[in-house]
Parts: sequence; C-alpha cells; structure tokens
Amino acid sequence: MFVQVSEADFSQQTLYDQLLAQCDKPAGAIVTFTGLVRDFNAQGPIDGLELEHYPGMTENALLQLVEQAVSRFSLANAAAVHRIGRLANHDQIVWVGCAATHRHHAFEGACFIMDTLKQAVPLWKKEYQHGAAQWVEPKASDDQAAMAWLKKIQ
Amino acid sequence: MFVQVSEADFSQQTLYDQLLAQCDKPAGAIVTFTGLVRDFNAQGPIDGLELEHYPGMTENALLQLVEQAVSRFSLANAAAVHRIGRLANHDQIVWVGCAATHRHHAFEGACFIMDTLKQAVPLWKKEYQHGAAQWVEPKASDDQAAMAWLKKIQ
Amino acid sequence: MITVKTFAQVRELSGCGQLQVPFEAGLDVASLILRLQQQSPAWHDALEGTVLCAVNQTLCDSSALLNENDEVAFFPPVTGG
Amino acid sequence: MITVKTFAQVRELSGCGQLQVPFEAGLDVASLILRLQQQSPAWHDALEGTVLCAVNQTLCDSSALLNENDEVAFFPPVTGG
Repeated sequence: MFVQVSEADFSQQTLYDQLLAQCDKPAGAIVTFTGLVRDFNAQGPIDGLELEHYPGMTENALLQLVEQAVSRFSLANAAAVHRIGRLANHDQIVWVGCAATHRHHAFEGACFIMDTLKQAVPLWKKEYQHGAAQWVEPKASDDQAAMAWLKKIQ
Repeated sequence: MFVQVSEADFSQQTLYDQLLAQCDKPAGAIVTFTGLVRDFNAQGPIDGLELEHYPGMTENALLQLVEQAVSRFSLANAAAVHRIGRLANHDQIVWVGCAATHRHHAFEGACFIMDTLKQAVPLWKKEYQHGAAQWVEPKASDDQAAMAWLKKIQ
Repeated sequence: MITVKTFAQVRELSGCGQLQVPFEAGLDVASLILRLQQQSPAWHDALEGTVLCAVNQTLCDSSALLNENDEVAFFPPVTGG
Repeated sequence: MITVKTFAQVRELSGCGQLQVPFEAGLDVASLILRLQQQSPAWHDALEGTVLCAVNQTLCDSSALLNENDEVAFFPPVTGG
C-alpha cells in the first residue's frame, strides 16, 4: 500500500508497476482510476485550479481509505496519489489503483476509494475563471456516493 | 475507439495515452482494467496458458462491446485489447480503458465491457498443468455478471 | 457452398478446423448440425452438449436460416478475459 | 496550549491560518468555537455554517473533549478527487 501527496505530476506506468510489485498475494485483476482537471464548470470555461490541503492529515486520511479498501474487498494491494498546488486544465490530479484476485473486488475497491476520498480527505479546490479564483462547492451526488458505502453490508 | 487482438505484449502508458488522445469530448475520469494470467486453478499451480480465438470475429465482437459501452454510458472513449497465443503466468492478457465526464460512467463502462467480453467474444483458454493442457470451463459467476447487464434498465 | 469453421474443443473433437459443405435451399443451422453429426462419430461428439454457433461472425441460434456462401462457426462457451 | 489550524474558506475568512489558544480543563470543540467566534467578526463569520473539525487529524464532532497540546483544525466540506 502507498499514498503520495505532491505537486509533481505522476506516470501511469510507474504507479501501475509499483502497485503490482508490492502485491502481497497473486493479483489477476488491476483497476486504475485517473482524474483530470476539467476545463469547465457550471459557469463556463475555467483556467485550471489550485488545490489546498492539510499537510499530514491528507496523507493519513488517504492511507486509511486505502487500508479500508484492502481489508473490505480482500485486495492484494491498493494505492492513492493526489496532486496539490496549481494545476492546468487537463492535468492529472488523482490516481487510484487496486489489485485483486477477482475483478469485481478491484472495481469496487477503486470506486470505494474515490467515493470516500471526496468526503473524507482534506483537500479543497479553487477554480480560476475570468482572472478570479472561486472555491468549489461540494456536490450532493458526491455525498450520496460516499454515504452509499456506509449503508452497504460489509 | 480501438480494439487490438495480438500475440504481442502491451504497454499501460501507450494504451492510456492512445485512449486519452482519441476522446471525442473532454474526459475528466479514466478507468482501466488489466487482467493477468493466474498461476493457479482449482487443481493447483498452472504453467501458463494458450489462447485460441476466431480471427475476424474476435475483433468485431470486441468493437461491438466497446461501441455499446460508449453509447450506453455516454463515454468520451473506450478501448479493448486482448492477447492470444501462448502466455506465461502473470503475463498481461487483457486491457480495457474507458474515459468519461463522470467517474461512475467510466467505472460502469469498464465493468460492462469485461463482464460481457467473458460471454460474447470468441476466445478460449487452455491451461498448462503437469505437462498437459486442459480447456478452461466457463464460470457460472461470469455468466451471471453478463446476464445482470441485460436485466438493468438502460 | 457453406464454409464451416470450428474452434477449441469442437475443433479438437471433430478433428477438422474448416470444411465446405454444399448449400441447399431451406438449410438452417439445426439441419446443418444434423448433417455433420451423421457424417462421423467424431462430428457427432463434437456437436453434442453446449455448442455455440455464429453465422457470418454473429451469434445465432439453431433456427437461423443459411444462405449460399455463409460462414458458420461452431465453438464452446467462451472463456477469454 | 491548543494549536488551531484553518484551511480554505475558513482560513481566508478568519484571516489566520494558525494560532495558539490556552488550554483549560473541560474545553471541548464547541466551547473553543464559541471562544474564537467572540474574538472578532472575522472569526465569527469563518466558523458559521457547515464547518468540519479535526482533532489531531481525525474528524470529530463539536462535543469532542480537548487535551493539552491538541491540534484542532477547522475547514469546509472537502472537494478533492
């Protein structure tokens, strides 16, 4: 298991290889999720964003989610990477990888980490638009997705 | 959209980049699935496998699934790659990638392609064990997973 | 003529990966199977049990009517992925 | 002493990213919020509405009791991912 919180960009191949190399049992299925900076919001085109975070807690919260995913879905490994600081449109912003024996566990693990990350990891987006920057409001659909995992029988 | 059926190994980074470059609308979420050759079956350790396919129909069937996924889940792009021929334990065997505006669509698209691929694409695995090779039996759980997509309201 | 192709267990059991059979009006998949099964015990065994059929590379059931120059494939349930 | 940290809108509205406040026995998150809000209109506004709280980097509700040297953070609902 590993987490990274950094201003630096990341490589798909490097993260995939690292996830696979550190599996604690043979993995037959690997699911990755990558999030990119969108170039628009409800008000129109945006010009990138800035990500603030809570140093220390961000890493701990990500690691907790990754550990929960591994135990809840019997994963062979899981990892989460999040960038912070100033990002341009279409930049990579978040990466999650899950390795498992069974493919549905790998899908569920990655989906679980993304859904809960959006509610439990101290990161905040500020979008640049028309020269000004505005904090992003949380989406109700994200709250509902995270809540759904709490309701499912473990 | 693209599909590949080949004996050659594939690169995570190359396929990811190709998927993203060919998106027909901005994508904020990319999900990839990779399947690896397992090193065991119910009878014990295996020594790789051989994949037979129906040349022509394999490519067409994969492309149909990819097209269905794009239209059913409003994807920005989707792709599927499958290897054939002799593969060693832990080799990469299948890759599916889906790009979408919304992350749950990307997850569903990749899961749909994998579930239906296991029922509708003419590929057959033969596992090597103790010097002999044996055809793999379809799993009932794979049938159920594919059937579930038929039942869901589109 | 109809081109018949076989794959995996069906190919191994029949001992034949591809053959041509004469087309006749009204021929459907079911009667093609019957005709092949009468040809030899090997073909009989190869087409017993759960065998899928594709006509011109599209999955069909055994009531599908055939046309001159069709490609008909027989194979077991698939196991890719 | 208690270390108070703020992030995002809470940091901008309060005008203060970090400060120390004296610890006293029985202090809980709710009374810390009250004490900060009485300090200035800026702090009052910063801690109004939906504000999350973490004590020693774990999310807590406002009834959580504090201890000497605790780190208490206030921030809006998160928007990463």
